Amino acid sequence: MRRLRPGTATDPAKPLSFRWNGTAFDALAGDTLASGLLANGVRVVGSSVSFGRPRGVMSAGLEEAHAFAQIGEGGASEPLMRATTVDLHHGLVARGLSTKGTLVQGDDPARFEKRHGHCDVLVVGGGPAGLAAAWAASAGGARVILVETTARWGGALGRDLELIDGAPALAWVDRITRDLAARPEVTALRRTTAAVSLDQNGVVLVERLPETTPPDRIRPIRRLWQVRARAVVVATGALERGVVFQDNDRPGVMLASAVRSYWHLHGIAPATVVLFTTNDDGYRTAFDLVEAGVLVRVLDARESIGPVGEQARARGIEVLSNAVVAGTRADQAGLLAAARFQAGRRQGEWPCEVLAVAGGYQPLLDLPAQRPDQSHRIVGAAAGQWSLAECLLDGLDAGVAAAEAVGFGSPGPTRPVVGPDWDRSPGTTLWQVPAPDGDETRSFVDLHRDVTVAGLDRALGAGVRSVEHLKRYTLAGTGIEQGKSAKAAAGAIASDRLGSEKPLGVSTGRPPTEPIAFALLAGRARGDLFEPVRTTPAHPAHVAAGAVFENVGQWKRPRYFPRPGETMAEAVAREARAVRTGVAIMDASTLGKIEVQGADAAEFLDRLYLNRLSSLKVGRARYAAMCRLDGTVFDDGVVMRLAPDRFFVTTSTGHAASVFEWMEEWRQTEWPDLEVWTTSTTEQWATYAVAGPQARTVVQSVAPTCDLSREGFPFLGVRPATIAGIAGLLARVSFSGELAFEVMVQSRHGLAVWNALLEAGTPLGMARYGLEALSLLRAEKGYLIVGQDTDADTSPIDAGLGWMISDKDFLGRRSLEMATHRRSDRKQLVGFLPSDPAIVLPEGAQFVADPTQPKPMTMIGHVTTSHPSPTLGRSFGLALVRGGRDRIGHIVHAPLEDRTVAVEIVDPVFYDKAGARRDG
Amino acid sequence: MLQIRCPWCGPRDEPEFRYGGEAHLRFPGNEADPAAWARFLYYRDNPAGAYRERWVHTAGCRQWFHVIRDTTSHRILGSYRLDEPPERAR
Amino acid sequence: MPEHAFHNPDFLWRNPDPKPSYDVIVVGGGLHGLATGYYLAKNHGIANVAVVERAWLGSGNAVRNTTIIRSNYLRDESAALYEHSLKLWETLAEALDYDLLFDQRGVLQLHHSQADVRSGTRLVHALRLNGIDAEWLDTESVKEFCPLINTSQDIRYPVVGAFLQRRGGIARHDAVVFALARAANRLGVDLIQDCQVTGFEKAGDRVTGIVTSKGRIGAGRIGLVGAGRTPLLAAMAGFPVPIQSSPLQALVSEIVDQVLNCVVMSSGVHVYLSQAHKGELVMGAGRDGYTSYAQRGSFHIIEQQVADALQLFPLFGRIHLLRTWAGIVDVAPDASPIIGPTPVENLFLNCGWGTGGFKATPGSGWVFADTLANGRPHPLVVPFGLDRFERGDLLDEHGAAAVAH
Amino acid sequence: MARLRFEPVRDLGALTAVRPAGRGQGPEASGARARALGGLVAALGALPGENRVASVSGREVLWLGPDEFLIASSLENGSDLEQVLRATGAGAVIDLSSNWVGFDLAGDGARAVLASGCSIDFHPRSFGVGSIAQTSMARVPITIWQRSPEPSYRILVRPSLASYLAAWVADAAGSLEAGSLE
Repeated sequence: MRRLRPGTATDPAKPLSFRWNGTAFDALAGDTLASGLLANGVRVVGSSVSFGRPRGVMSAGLEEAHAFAQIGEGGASEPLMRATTVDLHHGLVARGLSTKGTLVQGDDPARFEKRHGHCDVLVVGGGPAGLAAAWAASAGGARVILVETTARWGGALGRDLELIDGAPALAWVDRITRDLAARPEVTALRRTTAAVSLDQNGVVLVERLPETTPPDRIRPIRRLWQVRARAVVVATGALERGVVFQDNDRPGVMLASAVRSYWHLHGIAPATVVLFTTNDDGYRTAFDLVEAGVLVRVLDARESIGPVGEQARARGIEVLSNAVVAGTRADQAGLLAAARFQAGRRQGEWPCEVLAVAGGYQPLLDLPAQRPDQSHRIVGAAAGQWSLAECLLDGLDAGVAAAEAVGFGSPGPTRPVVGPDWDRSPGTTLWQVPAPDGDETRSFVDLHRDVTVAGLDRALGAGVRSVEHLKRYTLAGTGIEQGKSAKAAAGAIASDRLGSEKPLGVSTGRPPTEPIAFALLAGRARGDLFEPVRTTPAHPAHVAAGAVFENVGQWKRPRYFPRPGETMAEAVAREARAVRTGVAIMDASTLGKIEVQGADAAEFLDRLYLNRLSSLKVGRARYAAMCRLDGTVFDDGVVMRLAPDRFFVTTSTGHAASVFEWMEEWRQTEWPDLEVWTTSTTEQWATYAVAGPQARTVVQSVAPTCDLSREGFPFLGVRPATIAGIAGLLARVSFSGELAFEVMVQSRHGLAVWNALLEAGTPLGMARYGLEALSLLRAEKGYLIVGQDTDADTSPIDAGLGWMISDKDFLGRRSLEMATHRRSDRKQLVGFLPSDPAIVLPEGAQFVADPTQPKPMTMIGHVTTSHPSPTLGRSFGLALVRGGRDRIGHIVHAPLEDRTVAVEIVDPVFYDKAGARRDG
Repeated sequence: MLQIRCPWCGPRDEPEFRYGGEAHLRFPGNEADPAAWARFLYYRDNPAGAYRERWVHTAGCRQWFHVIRDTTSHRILGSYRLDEPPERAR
Repeated sequence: MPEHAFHNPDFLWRNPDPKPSYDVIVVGGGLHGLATGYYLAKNHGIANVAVVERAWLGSGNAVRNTTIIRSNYLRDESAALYEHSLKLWETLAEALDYDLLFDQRGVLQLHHSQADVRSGTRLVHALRLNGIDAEWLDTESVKEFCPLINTSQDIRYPVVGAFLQRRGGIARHDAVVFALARAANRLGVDLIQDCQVTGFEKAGDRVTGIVTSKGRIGAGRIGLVGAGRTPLLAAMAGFPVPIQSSPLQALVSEIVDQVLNCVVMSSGVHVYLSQAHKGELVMGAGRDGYTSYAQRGSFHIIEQQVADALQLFPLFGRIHLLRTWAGIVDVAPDASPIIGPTPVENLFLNCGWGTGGFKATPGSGWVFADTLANGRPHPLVVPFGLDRFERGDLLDEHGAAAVAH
Repeated sequence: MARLRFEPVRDLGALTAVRPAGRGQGPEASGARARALGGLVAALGALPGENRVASVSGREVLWLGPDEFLIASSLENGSDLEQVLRATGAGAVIDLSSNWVGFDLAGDGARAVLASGCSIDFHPRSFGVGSIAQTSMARVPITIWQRSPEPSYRILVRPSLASYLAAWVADAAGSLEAGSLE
C-alpha cells in the first residue's frame, strides 16, 4: 500500500516524522500509527503470540486484533497500544509487539487528569446517528455531551461516500458540528471513548488529549471523565465482521471497510485487491478503489450477486458468485500473496496485495451490554439500522425524545434526504469457510489470542457447552480489543459445529470497553497528593523540633522527638523520664471532640456509655467507655460537663469519626424523642497535655489568674481559663498517672499557645513527648489503648473496665449478659514481667502454658504492649490472656523464634498503684 | 458507582454516603431473649430485588434516610426520610 | 497448542440429564460445590451424587477472584481450616492429574503503620506456634524479596515491614474448575448445569429433594454451597442465614512481561495483586459496602485500588486496565464461614467464605464432603456452625482491630 | 487562558452553629421546631431555605441540614451573636470559629477546577449564587457556596486539611492554566 493522495483526514501542509522499530518515517498530521505505517509500505507490524506468524494491520479502528505497538520511551513508554487508534504526532517513537507489553523503569513526566461532567443527554458516538441525536437533543437548550472515539466526526461517513441533502455527507457533518459548536450547552469531545457504564446513568469517558514527545509536565495527556446524564443515547455504530478461513491472519487480509477507510481518510491504497464479500456493502470498496486505479476482483459468497454485483460487472470488475475464500497463499516473508477461492466447482487463486473481507456488520454494543437495566437508548447501526436514512431519523427521534424527557422542547427537526442509500445489512451469514483440507489449525477465530477453529473443536469435544467455558478453555474473546472481533465469531462457529443444539450466544463482556491506563485511573492521586494529609496547628513547630512522625489514619502525629544522635529508645526513655520526674508536653489535638448539647444530653450519654454520666457535676470530667452492640469495647475517652445541658466528649483519634457517626445514628434513628444535638468540634480545639510533677508550675505561668492549686482545681476538674492570653479550657486529666493539665484553646491560636507553653517550660527543662512515650507511660499505669490492648472481641469486663458498668441501661448491655461473657477462660487484660528484666518481648508475641508442647501449640494469650521502662528499670508489658486474672502470680511462656522467655502474669498497674502522683 | 438522592441535599454520588443496611429494624431492647437478640445483632434481610435500606449522608447533611434499591440491578426506586413512610419514596 | 491457551485436556465432563434421585445433592457448581462432589466420591465412596448449578460450572466467584492462596489466619480455628486447605493444594494437581499452575511464590502482606506492625507480628507469632510458616520482614528484606515494591520512606504510607508466607501463592482458577469437574465426573458424579433450584421438598422437618428448572430431584442429603446466593436458597428452605451478599471487585491488566515475583497484599493501602502466568496483573481490593446480587461494583473502588497500587508500584503507571468484574461474596458478621447442619434435617450448609473462598476450595470440599457423608460436622468445622451467633461465640476474622490512641 | 483566583480567606470571622430546638428530623417535626425557627428569624432577620445561603445585615446564614445552620459574621460580633442566639432559647449554639478555614475560588476556570475534584454539578442551572453544598473535593470534606455570579465560591475546609486541599487545587489549576481547558 502507499499514499496516492492526501485523504480527508490528513493535512499535507503538516508533515511529521515518527520512528518505528528504530527507523524514521514520514507521515501527515491526521494519520494514525497504522495509516502512517501503511503509507510507508510497512506490512508486518508484529507477530502472533503463539505461532510467531507475522501480523499486519487488519482494521482501521477499535477492533484491531493484530497491530500492537509499544509507544513512547522511558517511564512514559506505554504497552499494547493498537496502531489503529494511536494518533501520530511529530517525534512519536513506537515499536511492534506481539501480544505482550513491556514495562520500562523511569520517571513518567506525563499528567493524567479527571473531571466530573453533568448533562441532560449524553450521546455516545459521533457518527450520523449520534450527530443527529446530539443536534436534535440540544436544539432546545438541553445540556448535551457528545463523544466520539476517533479524531473525526461523521463515523462511517468518512469512508462511505454518501449524499445528504444532495451534497457529500461530510458537508452535512460540517454543518451539524458547526451548529453544535455554536450551542453553549453542548460539549463535543472527539478522541473520547465511553468506557464504563455506571449505575444511575453514569458513564466513564476516556479522553485522549494531544501528546508531544517528550511529554510535558503540565498539560495532561488524558482525561478521565465521570459523567452523570439524565439520559444516555448510544450511537456506537457497527463493526464489520471478518470471515474465518484457512490462513486468514496473513498481513494483507483486511476488513473491506478498513481498506475503504484508509483510501478516503488517508489516501492510501494497495495496487491489487481481492474483495471477499457476503453482502452489497462490500462492493463500495471495490467501486471506490477501482476509481483510484486499483485492480479489484470480487468473490461474492451469495448465490445471486444482485444488482450491485451486476453493476460491478458492468464497470469491468471481475465478480464470481457463490464464491468463497478457501485460504491464502503467502510469499516467503509470510505476507499475503494470493487468495485461494472456490466458486461453485471452480477453484483458483488470485494474486493480491490486499484481501478485503466484508462479512457484514455487527452492532457494537459493549457499552450498553454493561447495563442490566437497559437504561441506554440505542440508535442507528448499533440498533441494527442498516441504512443511512434510517440511522439519521433514528438519531433525530432519539434526540428529540431525550430532550423532551428531560423537559426541553425541540424544534421539529428537518429530516435530511439521503440518496442514493446503500444497504448495509449483513447479506448472507457466513462466519467460516471450512478448510478444504480439513486442517482448521490455521483458521483463526481470535487473531489476538491465536484461537483457531481446531481449538474450538477441541473444547466442544471436551464437553464444553457454555460459551463462557468456551472462552475460558480457548481464551477466544479475551484480547485487549475486548473480543470485539472474535467473541461473536467464536460463539457462532462453535454453535455451527455443534450442529442442532441451540446457539451458544456471546460471552459476557466486562467493563471497560477500552483499556484504561492505570495512571489515568489514579489521576491526581499520586505522590504528595495521593491521599489527604491532616496536620495539627502545632505541626510546623513539631517539624522544626525534628519530630519523627507516625501516620495515624490521615493524621501526622509525632512518634518521638529525637535529639541529635539519639536513638528512638533513648529519646523515648528521655521523654518518659521527663514526665515522671519533671515536665513534658504532648500535642493531643487529634483526639476526637464532640459537643453534646440539649435538655436530654445527659440521658443520651447515659444510653451510650457504660458509666452513668448524668451524675457528673458541671465542671467535672469522667473517664468513660462505650461498647458496640455485641458487648465489645468500642472507644474510650473523657466526658466533661460544661453546663447542665452541655457536655464535651473526647474520643480516641482513630475513632473520632465513627463515634460521632454512632451517636448521630442512635440520635436520629432510634431516639428521635430526645432533645439533643451532637457537633464535631475536633478541629475547633487544639489540645496539649502538660504532664509531670512540674506541670502546675508551667501551666500557672501561662495562666496566672487561674487557681491551679490541689484544692482549688482538683483532679478531674474542668474550667474555663485564659491561657497565654487566650480564652480556653483547662482540665485535670492524666493519661500518664502524673500530675497533668490538658490545655484546650481554639485551634487558630494553637501554634501560639504551644510555643508559649514551651517557652514557659524551658526553664524547667520541659520535654516534648510523642506516641511512643505515651504508650509506655499509659502501660505503666495499666491504662489500655483501645484497639491495641483490646481485640474485636474484648469486652469491657475483659479489659478491666467492669468497674464502669453502672446499673442503668446502655448499648451492649444485653450482649454482656450472655453466658459467653461470663466464661472464666475469656482473654483478659493483665500485666506481665519477663523473668529476664532485660528482655523486651515483641508486641504480638504469644503465650503458652506448656513450652514443651509440640506444634500446634495451645496459645493462651498475646502481648499487646511491651516496653523497657526507665521508671521500673526493667521490661514489662500488657497482655490479653485466657483467664488472665486467675493467672496473676503464675508463670507462662513466650516461645520466640530463637528462645522461650518465661513470664510472670501480674496486675496491669505497675506504677503508683495508689494514684498518689496525679495530684502532684 | 451509585447516585443516591439525599432527601435533603438532592442527588449525590455514592462516596458521599455510608451504607447502613436493612431499614426499619426495631431495636428489641435489652430485655430481648437470646434468639431475638441474635437475630437483631446478626441477621439482616438479603433479598434479590427491592430492598429497603438505610444510608447516611456523611459528607453532606449527615442525615440518615431510607432508600429502596433493587439489589439485582442497582436501580433506585426512591428515597425517603426517616419520618416518612416508604410510600413517600421518590 | 498456543502457549497461552494452556494445556486443557481433551475431555472434561459429560453433560447428563438428572436422575430421579441421588444419595447426595450438592447445590452450587462453584469451586466448593465441585470439590465437595469430588471428595464425596473419592474419600467416602459416595458417587451417586449430583452437583447442580444454575448457570455454568464455576460461573460465580470461581471465575471472579484473584486466585490468592494462603493460610495466614489469626484464629486457631481458622488457621487450622485454611492450613488444611493449603496442604491439600500442595498435592492437588497431582491428585487431580491436572496442571493447576499452583505456584507457591509467596504471599507478602505489607504493613504501613505501627498499628499494622502490631497485628502483623502477632499473626507471625501465632502462625509459627500453629506450625504454619510465617516470617516477618523489615523494610530492607521486603526490598530484597520483592525489588519492585517502592520501599522509599518518603511516600505517603511507607512500607514499614511485611508478613511473608512463602508457601502462599496463586493458581489458575479456570484450571481448578476444569480439574475438579473432570475428576468428579470421572468418579461418576453428575454435573448438571443450567439447573436452577426453585424449591425444596420436605417431609416434616426433613428435606427429601429439590425442585429445579429441570424437574424434581430426590436426595438423601443436600448440601447448600451457593456462596452469595445462599440467603436465597436458605430462604427457600425456610430458615435465615446471617449472611450479607455484596460485590467484591477485581481487575486484570493486559499481558506484560513477568516482573512481579510474589503476591503482594497491603491492608494499610487497600490493594492486593499478583501477576498471573500469562503475564496479566490481577488485582483486588475491599468489597463494596452495599447488598447486591448484580455482580457489579462501584467504579471509585477500582480507581482507588489502582491509585493504591501505583503508590507501591510506580512502574505500573502505563499498564492498562483490561477488564473488571465483581463476584457476589457472602459475608457473615464475623467474616468467618458457616458450615454444618441447619434447622432442616438432612440439609447442610457451607457458606460465608466471603472474600476467602478460592484459597479454601479443597479444604472446604473435604470437610463438607465429610460432613455430608457422616451427617455431622467434620471436627475442623465444629466451631463454624450456624449456632454460634445465638451463643455469641463469634470467630472474628476482620483482623485484630488496629487503631491508635 | 482561564482566569482563576484561589486564595485563603484572611478574615473568615466568627462561625456559629445553631441547632434549632425540637425533636425529629423535619422542620415540621414539632411545634417546638417551628417556634425555634421563628426565634432565629427574629434574631437573624432571615433564615435560608434548604441548600441555600441567606445574606442578611452583613451576615451569611448557611443551611447545613434540616436541623443545622452555620452563621458567618464578623469576629467581633461573633460572641455577641452567640449570646443573642442563646437568649432566644432556639436550641443549641456552638462556636465553631476555629473549626473551619476558608478559601475563595473565583474566575472563569473555577468551575473546571471544581469539576476536576468534586462530583457536584456547578452549572448555573443547578448551583447559582446563594446555593450551598456540603460535599467533598479531592476527598476532603468541604462546605461550598456561590457568592457572586462571576462565579466566585467560598469553600470551608477543616484546618488540618487546608494545606493539602490548597496544594491539590494549585496542581489542578496548573494544568488548567496550561491550556488543557478546551
